[in-house]
Amino acid sequence: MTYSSILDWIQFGDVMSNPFYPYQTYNLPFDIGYKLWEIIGGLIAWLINLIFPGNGVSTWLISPEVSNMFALVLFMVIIFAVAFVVTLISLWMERKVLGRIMDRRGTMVGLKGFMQCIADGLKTFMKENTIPKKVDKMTYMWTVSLIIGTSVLIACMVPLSPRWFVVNYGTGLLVIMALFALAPFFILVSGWAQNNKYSLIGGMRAAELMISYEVPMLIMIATTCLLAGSFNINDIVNMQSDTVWFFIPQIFGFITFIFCATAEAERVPFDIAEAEAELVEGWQTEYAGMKWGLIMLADYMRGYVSCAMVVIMYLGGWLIPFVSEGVNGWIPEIVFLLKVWFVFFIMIVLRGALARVRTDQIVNIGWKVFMPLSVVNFAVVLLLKVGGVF
Amino acid sequence: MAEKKYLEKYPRSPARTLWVLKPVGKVLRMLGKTVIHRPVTILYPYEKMWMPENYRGRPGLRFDRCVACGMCVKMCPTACIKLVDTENDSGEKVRRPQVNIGRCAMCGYCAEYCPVDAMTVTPEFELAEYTREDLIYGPKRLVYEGITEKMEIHLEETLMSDVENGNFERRISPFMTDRPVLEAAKCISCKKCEKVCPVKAVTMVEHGVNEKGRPILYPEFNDDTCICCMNCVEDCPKDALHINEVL
Amino acid sequence: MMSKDVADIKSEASPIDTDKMWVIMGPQHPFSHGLWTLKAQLDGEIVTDAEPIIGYLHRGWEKECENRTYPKIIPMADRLCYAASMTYTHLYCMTVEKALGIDVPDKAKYMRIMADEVCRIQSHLMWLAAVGTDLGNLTVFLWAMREREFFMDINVRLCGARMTTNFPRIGGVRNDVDEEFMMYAARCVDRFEKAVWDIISLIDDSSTFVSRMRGTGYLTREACANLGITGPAMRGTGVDFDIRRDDPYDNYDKVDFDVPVLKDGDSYARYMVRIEELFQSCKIIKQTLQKIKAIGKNAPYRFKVPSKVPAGRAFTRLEDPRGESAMYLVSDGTDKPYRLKVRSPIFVNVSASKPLVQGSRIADVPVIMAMIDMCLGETDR
Amino acid sequence: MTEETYQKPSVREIQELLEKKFSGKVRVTGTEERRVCANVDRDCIHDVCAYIHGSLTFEHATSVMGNDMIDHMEVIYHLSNYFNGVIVELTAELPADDLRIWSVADIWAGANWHERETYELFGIIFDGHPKLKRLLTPDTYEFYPFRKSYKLRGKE
Repeated sequence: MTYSSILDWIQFGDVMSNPFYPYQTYNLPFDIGYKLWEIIGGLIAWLINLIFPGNGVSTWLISPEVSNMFALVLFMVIIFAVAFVVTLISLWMERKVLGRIMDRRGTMVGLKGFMQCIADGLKTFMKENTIPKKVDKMTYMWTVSLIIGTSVLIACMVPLSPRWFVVNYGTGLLVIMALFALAPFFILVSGWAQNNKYSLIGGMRAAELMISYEVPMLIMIATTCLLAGSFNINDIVNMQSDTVWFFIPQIFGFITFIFCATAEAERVPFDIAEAEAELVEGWQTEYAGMKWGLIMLADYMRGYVSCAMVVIMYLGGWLIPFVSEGVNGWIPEIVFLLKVWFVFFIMIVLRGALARVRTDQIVNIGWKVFMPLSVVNFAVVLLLKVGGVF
Repeated sequence: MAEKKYLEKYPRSPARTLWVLKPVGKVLRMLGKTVIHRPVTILYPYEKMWMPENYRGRPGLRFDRCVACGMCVKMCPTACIKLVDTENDSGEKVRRPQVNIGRCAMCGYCAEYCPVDAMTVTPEFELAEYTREDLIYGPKRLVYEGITEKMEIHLEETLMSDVENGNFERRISPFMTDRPVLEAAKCISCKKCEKVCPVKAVTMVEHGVNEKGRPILYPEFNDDTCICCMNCVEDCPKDALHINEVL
Repeated sequence: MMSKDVADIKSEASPIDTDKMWVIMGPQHPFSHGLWTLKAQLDGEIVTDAEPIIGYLHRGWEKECENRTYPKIIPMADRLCYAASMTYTHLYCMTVEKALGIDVPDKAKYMRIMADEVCRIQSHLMWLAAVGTDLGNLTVFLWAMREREFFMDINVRLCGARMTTNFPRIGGVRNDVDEEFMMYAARCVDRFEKAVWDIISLIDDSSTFVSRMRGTGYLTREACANLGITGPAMRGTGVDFDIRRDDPYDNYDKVDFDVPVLKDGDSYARYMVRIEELFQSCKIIKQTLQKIKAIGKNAPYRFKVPSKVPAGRAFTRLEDPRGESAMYLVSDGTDKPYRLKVRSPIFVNVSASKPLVQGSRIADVPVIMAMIDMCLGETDR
Repeated sequence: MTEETYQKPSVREIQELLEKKFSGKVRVTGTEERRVCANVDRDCIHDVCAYIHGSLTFEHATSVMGNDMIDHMEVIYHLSNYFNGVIVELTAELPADDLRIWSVADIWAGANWHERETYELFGIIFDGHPKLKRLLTPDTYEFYPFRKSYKLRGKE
């Protein structure tokens, strides 16, 4: 093959024909990453070839193996960037909507206040990285890394559409749930490591919170999976496309799951782990500056994932109602995100309207209200399934 | 019997587990209201709240009206006012009040107790400065353009004796009625009262000579020009003067 | 009902042998509205012992007064409590008037109690806002602050300052009111009586708010009276006493109002008493506005008083928004007080925080202490 | 012997009962509408307070305050009745060289902090007080700031 012009270097090939393509089906972000690399790598290869004609590096750069490797890197960046921007928009929406609810204006800096999120992020990053003297330094650092890490991981792992996913697991919902449930353990350890009584109580409360909502939540996930016949997210959504959206057969489950998701994201009615009235910032008390900023970001990422789970399990994922499947193919990602933001809006309104519950009340609610409701929900679905409706 | 507007309506039913719909409805209604109309807050540095004319911001001074009687200095609860030497428009040396805004409590006493209404309140409330020295407002800086009538605070009091006489609509200020009186036995003719009087209401009148042949001078007060600033009373070395309070 | 709950908590806590932990809440803590500390001994989540620590704001107010002439103390009395400045100024002026043995004009009395009630509403709204934040809801905070702003406007139009009003004077009040002000005040009060239902239904119709407040901070009537708790916190436990009604000062015996008393003795009862007091205050303001109008424009509102107070003693008390506040003046015949003692309600109420919070959960401590309505300016003096 | 309990004693009743029960030790100096002022010997202050609390139903101690009269000190009690709004003002005089008096904190728990405050500001020692420590001022203070002998050091 001869490379005479720049266009020869930029091949713009089909991603599926790459022999090292990691997925079975078409993946949009990978395709974007692949094409981006073909432009960037092609340009680099062309430049090197101009200076040292006929070298091996240029051809190596655009070979399918290397293209695939760099495409994977770009793919990660794209996935993270989208999750990050979605989180920032959620944050902005919370500030604006909450402000309007409270009869004030919310943030006002640039782009209707959106730039305030970025300004705040930059501010926390520019602060001094302080570590209190008497904390257990190693535990203090690695727990916060893991809390942020797991949160970012699940935020990136949420598929936005059949073509926008990281890994198409057979057990997708379970994996997300498992990673989700990891963070409270790290919060517990982090609360202990900070050598602060507020953090300690906050960490204990995070564990208490988890035992109260996790069981009903898992029952409801099992119910949905039973209804769909699969743990795979794609299958669940396809099942909703074939029949009805699952919030119709399991209306109890839907309402309960919204509350459980709120608890999962540690948002206001259930944010007992960082109850600022009695425990200053709960388990985050000793974290300052960049660490705190990242924890905040991770919190909102968890909120985003909770909403995404509600959307996947009950609101038909990326489906548009009353529209044939041909139209569905256009913008499933946008549809999915709009639904996510709608669920997040419900959470914001709950935050505006409700007060924080007490620790014994959350256990009471979890085991005496959510648990029976989820079991009733399970029974209804079981009857429907046995009766052959689904 | 008075009705109880709230207690008769609430609480109605004690057990309302997970009853969250009504507050959510309220919140959503407010959301709709503030999306359509504007929220009630104002964007402070760009928009400002309406303030009435008599708003008690920093004190203002009418330079020409002030007679440097020092009443504001005496009445200031935080002792932030003092009289300093300055020059008026025609270049004469005069004394005028200077206010340390950093200590000022905005109580408005200086305006209220000013006998000649030279001190006023002003609606100016943005007083932050970069240094403490900048917070000290000299007499020239204290002058506020556009002093209206409502910014003056008049000390309008009613005499209790007037109420008994049925003359309760008369308003007087203590600066009109209270006048210094002399206990002639204590006076040593030092003329200090004449010196400190800001309105030249004190004249020393000769009442014969003493045994050494020096003239005996007793102060006499011009009741029309006296403003009851009490400078003569306070500076009298023998406490020969006191204020006669009309009640 | 609550006492049973407390007993349950204690019995379930006792068999497990756990280390107790002292948590120091304050002085820089979101729950302490002002600078004070609550040392709480925790057994798990349950408070077993508590000790309040105050004094961070002690300015020697009473000593300072001994070096000032009588009129100069009025602006200082404003600073005792920023949320309801008018009541302390009023109290101080009443005390000096009693020592002087003079009676202020009728119009001034009505104007003072109107200003008092405006301050009461203002202070209660501030408290309502604080309850919202203590329960983790900012909406209540901002809505209550919005309502408070209208009463701030009344203050501004009345005397030219929003918070430290410096309005009552020895012998009357600072300035007269005009027609425009009275119309504005009446409109504000009418508007407020409708608007406050938004906040009430946000709290009272919400199970999260009600269940947080119901059954916490329980006290019996006898314990409450013995601990010296006064004000709405006392009337929520069943003590039927209000100085405005039972020991009337100024013209409170000539206006018609009702004293809400509830026998439940928990935080929710205290909350309800305060909310009802908002409406009663509105009623008093409306009546006083009519009375001021009836008295006429040219009536005297300020008497000229002598600058020296005859030697003697005077004791007066009034119903603060937070409780019973009293002043005791010892005068020695000069123009400066010999001794001026302030009895602040919060000073005593906060000393009762141990019996209040004992046995409840740490999450309830902000709610219980919010019902006391802390104000540190008058506590430390 | 159980004594008769008056829930709503009138000013006149209070005056008579106090002077009858503690004759010579309690001297009623003046009465007004809903106010009774009395001087009490400091030795019997606890008995008088217990009687006022128990038999006359004065459930509430409004304030306990000290007053420095230079040659002697005073402790002034204001006790309040919740049923008819009567206030009893008791004044106990202490000689300047022996500033001790019995605490009433066991009768009214609300008087606890008032007595602590009086102790730290005037140096009056309340015997039998559960915790007589400094409350408002720092523990390191070695003087009693509200005494007249302590001058303010103001500076312009």
